[in-house]
Amino acid sequence: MLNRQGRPTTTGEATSDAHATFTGNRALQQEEALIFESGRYETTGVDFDEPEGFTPRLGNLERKGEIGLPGLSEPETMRHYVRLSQKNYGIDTGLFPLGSCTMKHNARLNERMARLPGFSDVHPLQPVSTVQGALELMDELARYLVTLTGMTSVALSPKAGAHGELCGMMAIKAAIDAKGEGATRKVVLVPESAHGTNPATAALIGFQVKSVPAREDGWVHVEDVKALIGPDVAAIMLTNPNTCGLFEPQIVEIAKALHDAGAYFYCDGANFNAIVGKARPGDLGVDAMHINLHKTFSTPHGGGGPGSGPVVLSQRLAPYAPVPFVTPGEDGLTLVEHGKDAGEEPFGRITAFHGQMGMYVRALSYMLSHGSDGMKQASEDAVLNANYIRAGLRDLMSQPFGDKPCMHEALFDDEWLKGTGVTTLDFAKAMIDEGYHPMTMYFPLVVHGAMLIEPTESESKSSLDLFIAALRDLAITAKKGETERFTGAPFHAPRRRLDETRAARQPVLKWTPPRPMAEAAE
Amino acid sequence: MLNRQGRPTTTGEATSDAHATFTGNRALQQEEALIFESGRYETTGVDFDEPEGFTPRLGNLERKGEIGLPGLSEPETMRHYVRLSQKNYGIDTGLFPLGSCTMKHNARLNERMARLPGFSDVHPLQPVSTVQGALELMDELARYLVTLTGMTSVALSPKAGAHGELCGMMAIKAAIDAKGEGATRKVVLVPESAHGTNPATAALIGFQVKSVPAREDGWVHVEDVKALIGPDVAAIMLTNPNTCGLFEPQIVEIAKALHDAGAYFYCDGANFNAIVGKARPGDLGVDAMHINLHKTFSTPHGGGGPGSGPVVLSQRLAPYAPVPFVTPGEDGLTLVEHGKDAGEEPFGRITAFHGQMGMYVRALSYMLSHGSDGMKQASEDAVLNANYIRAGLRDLMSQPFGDKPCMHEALFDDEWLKGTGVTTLDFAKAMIDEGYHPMTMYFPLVVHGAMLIEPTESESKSSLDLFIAALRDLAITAKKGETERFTGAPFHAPRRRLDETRAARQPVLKWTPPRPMAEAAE
Amino acid sequence: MRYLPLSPDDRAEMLAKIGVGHIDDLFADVPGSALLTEPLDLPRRKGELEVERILGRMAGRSVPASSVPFFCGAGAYKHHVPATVDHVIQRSEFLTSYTPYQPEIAQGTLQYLFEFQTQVAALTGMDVANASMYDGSTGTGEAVLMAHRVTKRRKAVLSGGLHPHYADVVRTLSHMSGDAVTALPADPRAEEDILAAIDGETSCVVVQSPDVFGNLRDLTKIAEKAHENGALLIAVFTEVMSLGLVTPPGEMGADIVVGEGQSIGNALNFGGPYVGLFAAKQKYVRQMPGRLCGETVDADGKRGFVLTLSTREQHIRRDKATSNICTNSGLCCLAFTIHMTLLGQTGLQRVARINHANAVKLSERLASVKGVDVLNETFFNEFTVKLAKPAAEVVEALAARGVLGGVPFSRLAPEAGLDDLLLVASTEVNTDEDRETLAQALEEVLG
Amino acid sequence: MRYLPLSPDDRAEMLAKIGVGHIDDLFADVPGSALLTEPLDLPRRKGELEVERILGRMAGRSVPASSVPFFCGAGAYKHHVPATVDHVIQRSEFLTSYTPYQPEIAQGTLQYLFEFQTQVAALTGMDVANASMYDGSTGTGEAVLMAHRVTKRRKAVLSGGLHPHYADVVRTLSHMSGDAVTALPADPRAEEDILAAIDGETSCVVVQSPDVFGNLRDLTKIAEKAHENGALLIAVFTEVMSLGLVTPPGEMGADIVVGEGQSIGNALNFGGPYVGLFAAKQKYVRQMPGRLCGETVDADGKRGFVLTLSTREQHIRRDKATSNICTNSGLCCLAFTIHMTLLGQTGLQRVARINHANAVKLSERLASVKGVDVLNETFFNEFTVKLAKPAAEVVEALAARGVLGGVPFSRLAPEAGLDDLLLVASTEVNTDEDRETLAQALEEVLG
Ligand SMILES: Cc1ncc(COP(=O)(O)O)c(C=O)c1O
Ligand SMILES: Cc1ncc(COP(=O)(O)O)c(C=O)c1O
Repeated sequence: MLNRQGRPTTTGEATSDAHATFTGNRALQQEEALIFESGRYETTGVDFDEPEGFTPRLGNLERKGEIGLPGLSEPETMRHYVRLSQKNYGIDTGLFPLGSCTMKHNARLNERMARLPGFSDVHPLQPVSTVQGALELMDELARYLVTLTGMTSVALSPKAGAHGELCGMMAIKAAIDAKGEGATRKVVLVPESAHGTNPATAALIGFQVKSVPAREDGWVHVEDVKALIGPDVAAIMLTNPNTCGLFEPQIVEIAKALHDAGAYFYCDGANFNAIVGKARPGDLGVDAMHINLHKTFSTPHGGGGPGSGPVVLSQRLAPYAPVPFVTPGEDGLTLVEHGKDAGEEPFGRITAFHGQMGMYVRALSYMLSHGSDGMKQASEDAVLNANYIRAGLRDLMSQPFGDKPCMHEALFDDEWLKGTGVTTLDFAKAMIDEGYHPMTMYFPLVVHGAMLIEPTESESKSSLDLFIAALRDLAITAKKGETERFTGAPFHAPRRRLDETRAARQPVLKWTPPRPMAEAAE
Repeated sequence: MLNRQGRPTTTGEATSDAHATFTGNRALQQEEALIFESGRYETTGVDFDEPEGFTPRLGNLERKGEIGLPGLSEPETMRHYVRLSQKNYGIDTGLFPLGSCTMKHNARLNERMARLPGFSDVHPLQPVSTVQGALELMDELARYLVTLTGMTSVALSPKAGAHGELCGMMAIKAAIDAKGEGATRKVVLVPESAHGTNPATAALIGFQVKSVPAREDGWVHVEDVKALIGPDVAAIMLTNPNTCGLFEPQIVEIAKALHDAGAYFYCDGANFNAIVGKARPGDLGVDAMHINLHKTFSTPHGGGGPGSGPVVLSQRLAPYAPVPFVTPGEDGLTLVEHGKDAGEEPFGRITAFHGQMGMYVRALSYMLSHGSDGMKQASEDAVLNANYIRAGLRDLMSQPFGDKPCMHEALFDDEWLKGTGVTTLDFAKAMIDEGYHPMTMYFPLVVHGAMLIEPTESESKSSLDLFIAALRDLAITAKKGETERFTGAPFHAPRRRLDETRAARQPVLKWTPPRPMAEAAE
Repeated sequence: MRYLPLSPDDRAEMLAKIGVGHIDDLFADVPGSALLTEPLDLPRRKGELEVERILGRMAGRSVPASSVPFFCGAGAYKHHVPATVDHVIQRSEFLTSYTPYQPEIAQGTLQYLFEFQTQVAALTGMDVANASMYDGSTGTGEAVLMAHRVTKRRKAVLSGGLHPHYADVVRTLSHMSGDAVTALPADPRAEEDILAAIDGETSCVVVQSPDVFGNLRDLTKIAEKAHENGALLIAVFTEVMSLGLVTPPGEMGADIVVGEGQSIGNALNFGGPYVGLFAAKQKYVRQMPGRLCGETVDADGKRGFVLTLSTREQHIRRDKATSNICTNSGLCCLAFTIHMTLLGQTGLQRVARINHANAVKLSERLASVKGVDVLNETFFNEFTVKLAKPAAEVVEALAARGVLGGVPFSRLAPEAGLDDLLLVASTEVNTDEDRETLAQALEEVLG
Repeated sequence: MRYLPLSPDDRAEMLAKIGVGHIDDLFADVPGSALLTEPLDLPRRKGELEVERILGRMAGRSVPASSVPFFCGAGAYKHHVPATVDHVIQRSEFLTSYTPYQPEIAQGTLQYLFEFQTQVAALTGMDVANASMYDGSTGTGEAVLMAHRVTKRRKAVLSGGLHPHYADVVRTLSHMSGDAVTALPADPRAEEDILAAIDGETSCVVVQSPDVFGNLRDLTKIAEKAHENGALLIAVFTEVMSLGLVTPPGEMGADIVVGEGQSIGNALNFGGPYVGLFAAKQKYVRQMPGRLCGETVDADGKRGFVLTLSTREQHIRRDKATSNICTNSGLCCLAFTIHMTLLGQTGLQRVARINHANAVKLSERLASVKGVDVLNETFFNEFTVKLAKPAAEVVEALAARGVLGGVPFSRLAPEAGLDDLLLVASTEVNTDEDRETLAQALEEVLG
């Protein structure tokens, strides 16, 4: 795709390229202009006939003038997006060990199932008699989630993990309000190592966040929690397995301490993939936990979404679940969409319609495929793979909490890089050249230069073996002080390191014509 | 994908790489082992339960021992093939000006239509009452083809262009046999510039091939044909527009000369894309012509196939069309599958079942989308685009037949490269680095160092502008005698130039274990 | 199991390498009593064929929109999406990628987000747009919170034309965060005096156009009044296709524009996933929720794109963040931007005109049915009819006749006392025959 | 028009650059009378939505195999193909690429062809395999021509168990090229004495196993007799899945093995496109038709793949080529090789056993139906039953009952006088319920 001048738009010169080309392309690696540079206002890639014979009913609100949206013909559109795709890394193209994100295999069966017209081509407000299949799917998904977690019920509608957190914390707030303690219980405890969404969520609905300090063993200690508990505490938001990749051994005691004090236990379930079929949050004292269907149950991350974050609830919180939900009705299943029909005390509504149906189908397709046995095996393999990487690197790289088994992700810090002139960021960028997506960097915040590696169960042993060998080679090179491989990296990616400071200093957030569009278009 | 040793399999060292990596990968460009190196006999990526409770009926013919087919899990399989795909160039990724191949846009609408269960999930031998939709599609396609070509009928079943040639030549042979001239009419005239399938086809069914000499204007002259015509001549196989990208101006006279002598005119219709809606072969005296649905009507080339090569027939040849064909029956449409039902004199059968249904659907979807007006416009644009390239390069590159308009492809020779040390092959490989698929090289054979450039109507003007600019830059560099950019090219592709001689001298046509598989698998 | 590459031998070897004897040694921190020893009580693994059968059978129990004359809208619309869109979004490099945190190998995602932001800004007539919210309703909730931050006030005024689900989302959020909401009553004829509800404590006025009843609303005066009072105007839409034909909120003074983008590129999906569009005036950019993609250069000076201004976001700002959103609607943005690129303004305007024309024709035909009263003066592709019988019953009766005839307003707001109102939408997928079928079925049902 | 990027302005500009005034100036060589001035009498352009409607309506007039109990085979089989296969073959880089004539940017295609060739060789038990033919039937025709070249004789002997379409293809080709064919009569019980038909002039014996009636044939003796007489044994199969369970022809002395690969990776498609598998002994490789992919190294010494031995082919050898084939079944090979990689031998054998088990169960159930006589001693997933009524009528009656019950042999060979024979296939897609439905429907129809 080109701009109207017939040249790809780049603002600089390729300097690192021994065999520079005229087009800027490098064989299969193509430069690609923006659609605003290559498209035209008159062009359209869809064919419809102009409608005729009607009297507009727009009043005086008809849009005038150019909208500013160029179009491309279909062949140009296809090429544009295919080329863009080729600048991306995905699970399908290589190991994607992004800790906390569970980048597991996205089966195409699930994509196909989600596109069955009975799921994809139904409107959320069709009469319920005409969407029984869709409701059955939601009901079945709910049954699976409740069984796998050992909880009482589930609110399906949250749109992603953070939205699930919001939903769960709202349920907790509703329960507290119902007990008349709304005015006093204002504090939510959040460990320092928590994901940013936890404090952000609590703050969003007016809670005050108090940190539970990090300990050098990577665990939350019940005595630290107890020290913070008081009549002002509404809940704790605790991730388990935690963001350091460890299972919280005192989780049951922590839950008990909270419950004894009239507070609730919100569990961030982003790391559920480590324990599906191995342990049930319901047995651990959890009151609410979101499940990222886009992590544990393999719905694709899609470059940032969409996700789905159902929240399972304990008996204590179940009555406050928001609308809508599915229940058996007189003729098959029905939907409760309003508080007054609920018979319970739903705290309200958190989204239009019924949540992420497309993701529900994919997740259920995953669950049916794996079955109870396969899901257990998947969790075991995820944990095994992470520990195998840990074992393969532990002599070269430093573990912040000592040499102990992890769950589904292995955490290293940058202690071992001290004095080498190589940072965690440099190391990550050098991994790109080797054909790997970097691990999660600098998270959790409590670990210096954190490198959080989550291979998932989808990787084969031979894939891990090469990954370990490549990381060992990099580590040895770094320790030798040969920094060039790191500080200049990546050398082979579609772009070299990008200037983030410049982007933030004078934000350019959309394309604007360099000079009046009319001129530019010759 | 790796082999069992956890290393990608390469037999050499990357020497041209300034920032060589441990894995051999270069960021998004990944090395990929063969499945025989990465897979295992015990692994399978499909789940089925073992069947039980049956008594085999295999007699003494049960297969024993290893078959030698490793399997991969589904995530490994996906990654393997996605990575392989990333080593390929396609229309969707860039300009693909392969002359004679008509690499036009492949609309995804057509893919979707071909997958409608009523077309893709029907068996060729279901009762005709249960496949009326499939027959209707074939009938409608036939109607379009007959209308577009102005011929009498069409045999749909040929599986590709060459198979269409075979079908058409068989019809001619059958017609000759029917006239009792089978023993005498043994010669088929084929211009030197013809595609290899033409002489190969004629020879396959026992015709003797006589060459019509090439003329310096790129045209076949009626007097040359007349000079060769005799009672031994069965037919001519003439490509029009011809393989030099020119319309044969004397085609009507040539046809007449043949008909007058009792011979037939087979037209190779590979280049039909230049004239759809502009001229009808039926008006030019053609007796049989195959149509490559995978060229003119955009069914995807798919890395070499499948194609579809329906043959349109004149009144003279129509009675000899092979089975099967669709005709109106008592209850809707029916299929004539055997000579005895035909009422005509079908020459036989050239394939099992009814031909390339999947391609028929795509082609009809293309035709419906374009309509009569759009198909005409497409041909005009194809011709316009080719001439635009010709005009953009004619001052730098030499045209073998002088500076005259071409049809849908522009032909250059290597006269202009003389003395530069750069060959057509080198030039083509340098185009790869610039992000282009090379044009067709060294075809037609009658043109020295031929470069046959067919952009198709799917390219935008701005795409052509950059292409022309890039080729001009290359041409100027070549003329300056700066050969390195050419003789070493490609530098940026997944592989540098491959040793074809070595491949042919000691052919390695399948993978064999380096040592007994059992050992290798640790 | 087809998705799990490890063999039993692999597992044994790997455990040995790790230095433990049994897989459960790695689960040693799980309290003993909680460690499950048996698989849970759910069915065991199934092959593809079986899964296809089970889910195929389930899907077969719903009536797809394409299979019947279809007129449901109310915030989710049936449009035709070109085949290219669904093909491209399934490409591995898009589908299986993550949020573009490593920009060097995510330029594909980043560039389309940049294009998406530009398209949304142009459509809405606003300065800047973000890289999406979950959907229109949650985006509206976020917009209200943003207005609170900007104005440092905490009282929102909601128009009675706002989609009741959207209003519920705002109400729930406000209730939880202790903020005030003044929601005007449902307003089918666009008669409300919203100006009167704006005062010096108002943080924002939230007005939808086309409103939930289909009426087009001129926002100019509301913007003026809001601005006079130091409040923001939040303009909401649930049908983005309307922006092809209707004056954009940015030209009427809106400070924040938020809406549902599903109509472009995305299927009905029984309500999700959809894509929330969110745009604002430049001066408020640092108070916006969600991700922003910005232009920059790489070490070689080549143009590239990165996520930027992330100091607004939860992963940096934690409890001070502008929102808790993390995962958004990535792939739905991609679908949106591909479809929009195919359309271009020429295609968008044409399809929008077809929508409008079809709705006008339908309104005229329905007006001739006894017992049907069309309420709207103005509309885009959806309008409200008053029926002689309760709309919910009528819709059921139509469904029994194989027509999905619209959405009863009572389905959205049972307490509004407007049981006789039916929202009817008509898009480019409807034919004359569809409209006639609906009209005749209504004649039967109401007759 | 959505597929055509040029605008009217572009066209005018380009004509000017070329130096002509009108597009028809470029068509000056077309004889004036033949140049069309008006568009042909066909409908004008249509949008996607319209095309979907037209073709959707057409498709709706056929009965898909998956929608009913389904037992048709006779050379085309309904199997379950994993979703991964159809996804991957649609990737742009595979779908929209050409024959890999530029190997540096076609290693994806070349590597899968190399893997495909290796898989086919292993399956058939042969030394080498090519990169595909159009289908099994045309491949069989090519195999006969190849045998003629190798033996320098021109008389083929065809078994009466050969699929009649395949026999027709060979007969047509031989008739045209003036070669002789001895075709034995249809042989439902595998009783023919094919050895007697082989003599010193025979170029090849063509035997199918499982034959068209489903019988498994031991080829060992035929190979011996053929070789004694200087002839080749061509072994044919129409159900490649059988090779998971049945002794491969390579182990029984076949010189050329050719067959239909549709069952692995490819849909029924009403008969095409399919994929012809073609394998031979090493010593005949230079007489093989079709493309061959071979291993080599690049200028940096890295392993790579190229098309090789092309001096056999038409584009080099012209009228001396081993075949006229050019375009083959590329993408169907890809589907084949992906599906085969997913299966691996473990999966292949298991699915083959399920096929066999289902067919055995079906044969036993049908044997209990009055008026049904199972003819086969041995079979894989298909067998022949003799019915008390003409099979064509029975099949129609079954179809009317919503069962696609098999293929009447008379459909393939009306002149064979075997109107009471029905070929019945059962694969992994059939359930116990399907089989019971067929049996009961047959009871009704025959009762
Ligand atoms: C530990 C943790 N909690 C919460 C979230 C938020 O989930 P989502 O992105 O689905 O909103 C994430 C996602 O990255 C996470 O890793
Ligand atoms: C001029 C010409 N004739 C015939 C053919 C053969 O067509 P196919 O490859 O479909 O067999 C081709 C294909 O390349 C061609 O270019």
